[in-house]
Amino acid sequence: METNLKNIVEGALMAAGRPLNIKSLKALFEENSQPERGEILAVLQELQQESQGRGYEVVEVASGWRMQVRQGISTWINRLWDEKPARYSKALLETMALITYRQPITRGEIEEIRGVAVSSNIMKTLHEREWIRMLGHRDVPGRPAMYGTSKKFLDYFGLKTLEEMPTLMEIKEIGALNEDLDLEKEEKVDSEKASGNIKIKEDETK
Amino acid sequence: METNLKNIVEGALMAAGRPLNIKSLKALFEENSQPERGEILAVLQELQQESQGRGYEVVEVASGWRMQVRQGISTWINRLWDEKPARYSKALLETMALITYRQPITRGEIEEIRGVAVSSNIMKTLHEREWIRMLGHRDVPGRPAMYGTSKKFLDYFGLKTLEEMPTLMEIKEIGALNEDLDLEKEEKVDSEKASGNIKIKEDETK
Amino acid sequence: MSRDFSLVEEQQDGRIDSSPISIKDILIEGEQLDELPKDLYIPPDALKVILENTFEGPLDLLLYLIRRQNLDILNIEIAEITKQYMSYVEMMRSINLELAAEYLVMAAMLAEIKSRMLLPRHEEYEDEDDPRAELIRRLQEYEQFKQAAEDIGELPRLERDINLVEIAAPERSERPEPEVELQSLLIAFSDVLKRAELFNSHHIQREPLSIRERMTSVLDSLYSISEDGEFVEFSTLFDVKEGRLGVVITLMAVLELIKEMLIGIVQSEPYGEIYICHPSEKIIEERAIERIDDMSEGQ
Repeated sequence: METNLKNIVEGALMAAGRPLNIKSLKALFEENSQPERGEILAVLQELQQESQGRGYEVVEVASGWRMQVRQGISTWINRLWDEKPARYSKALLETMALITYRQPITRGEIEEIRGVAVSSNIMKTLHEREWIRMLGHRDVPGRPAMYGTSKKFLDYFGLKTLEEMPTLMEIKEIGALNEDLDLEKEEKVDSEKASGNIKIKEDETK
Repeated sequence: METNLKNIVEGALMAAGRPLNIKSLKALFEENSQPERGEILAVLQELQQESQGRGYEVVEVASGWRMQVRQGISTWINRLWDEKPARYSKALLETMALITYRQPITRGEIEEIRGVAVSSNIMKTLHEREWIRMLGHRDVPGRPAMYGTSKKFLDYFGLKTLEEMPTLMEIKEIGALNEDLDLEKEEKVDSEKASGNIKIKEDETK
Repeated sequence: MSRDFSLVEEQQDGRIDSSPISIKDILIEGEQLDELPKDLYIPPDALKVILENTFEGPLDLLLYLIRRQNLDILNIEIAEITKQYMSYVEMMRSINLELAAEYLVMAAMLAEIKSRMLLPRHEEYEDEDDPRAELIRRLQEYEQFKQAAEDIGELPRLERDINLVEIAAPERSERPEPEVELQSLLIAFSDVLKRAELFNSHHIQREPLSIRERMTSVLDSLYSISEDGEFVEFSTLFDVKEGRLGVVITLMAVLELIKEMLIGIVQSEPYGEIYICHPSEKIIEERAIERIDDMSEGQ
């Protein structure tokens, strides 16, 4: 019986092609013979252990447990496919980074920080991939939608929680800018550059 | 090195989702480091042995070697798909529509028209359903695959030839009709969502 | 529309180059630059490419200018940065006014800061914040997320670095496949066309679907045997039973395929059998030579 449970969990993880949580693993069994959560968890950990040194690995991601090909050999495995994976632009990744670290965030707020408009295509791609979800509306004029990340986003990057995301770069304190020092320097530079600036201005009028 | 070969073969069989023959397993390696047929065969047999008593099995079929869920536990495994919603995404339908009307077309061209990346999953699903087929490669850098519709696709929609598909003019009319319907629907969904989202927000603050 | 995708350069290993793009990555008319030309004479088209594809906006451009001088954000020289920034914006303005709008707002801000720095300071201004502080705060904030985006881009991810295990399940074929109504497929198509504004294209409107279908079947006969394509006798493509219309459709499909360089056509001797084949390089070359001939004749 115990072996059977392990085989079923193993087979399910291998066939699913998506993460399975303990609840959906339980649901594979008939109501009156469902194993306990603890039993399933024990089996999952056992499978994880056994996968060491093999061509696959058992990992826990945001929406459950999944089986994936060991990352170290993906170079070879990727040769199986003709197609190159979808690529993501810098603009999309910056938008995604802001949603990740600043959620809930509105599109306007993203645009403010990036200094440029966010294209509708980017929002559409993120929605379509189900990486982001709406978290209600901000209570300001226009009631803009607020966005946050989804479990699918974490799954995609093989992460269990947002905490596993890379930490944000630290910002140096602005503090009190040393005005005296800076100003002196700038004035000197300014007088040197003044002529250069005028040249540009002349060009403008042409 | 030997372990590595075994892992790669194992990972490939697990990820491929189709039988792989020895030739295609060899092709996963770079030209100057390809293992011998005999080595691969030995590894396959080893994997087959190791799978005994597990949730999966390694079998040789007409077109190669394949990993599959052990027959004995299929009753449980098939429940995996009981709950899956039987609906295709809009992204998939749009991709299929573009392949229908613009064949032969590459994935890049679909992405260009739709303005978003096409996920590999969509292409995989359409292939699995045998609605699309590869029509060789476009002779541009990267030699991207070109896709077209299959007979199965026509059969599914009860069409004899593609010509029986509605013309662009007719589609335009359908689109206009649908827009009116859509607007009504969306408004309803929006108001429903709004109330639901407030709940989400509350949960998060807990 | 395709701008979202054009920003990314792919490395040989299929990974995205998410490191900051250096000036060395930029080729102008095939030549690598060690630094941007001092006089900023860049062919307008090339500059447009640089600005659209390299910088994600005014903050990104500003960061680039600051980093190029190896300066700390906290120590930017407003005057120098403003001057360089203005040169870029000026070039952009002459090319693409719409793109420049966001850049112009920044230009105005820089100019304002500069002018305030130049004003003689009075006691009453002492209380005011340093005008640079807000700019620096924004730059720092932007840089933080620019870095975060690069970090996310380097995380191992599905499709590129992670392959899911998905082995065959017995009896899985019994799994019900989603039902699709033709209607929903058509609505999807009408949506995508509307977005792409393809409805306005007369070219597509006039193109009957039967030709598209025939193109597919011609390609099919070419590639059904081998990936590289076979030589197929031209005459076998036609089925006389289809009547005159069918023959015309096939002919138009073949012509369209040739036009799109999807097939090649060869004839070994005058009045000999005509074959269609994979558009091998030889044929493309031949066509290039023809075109050159045409051009010289035209002169």
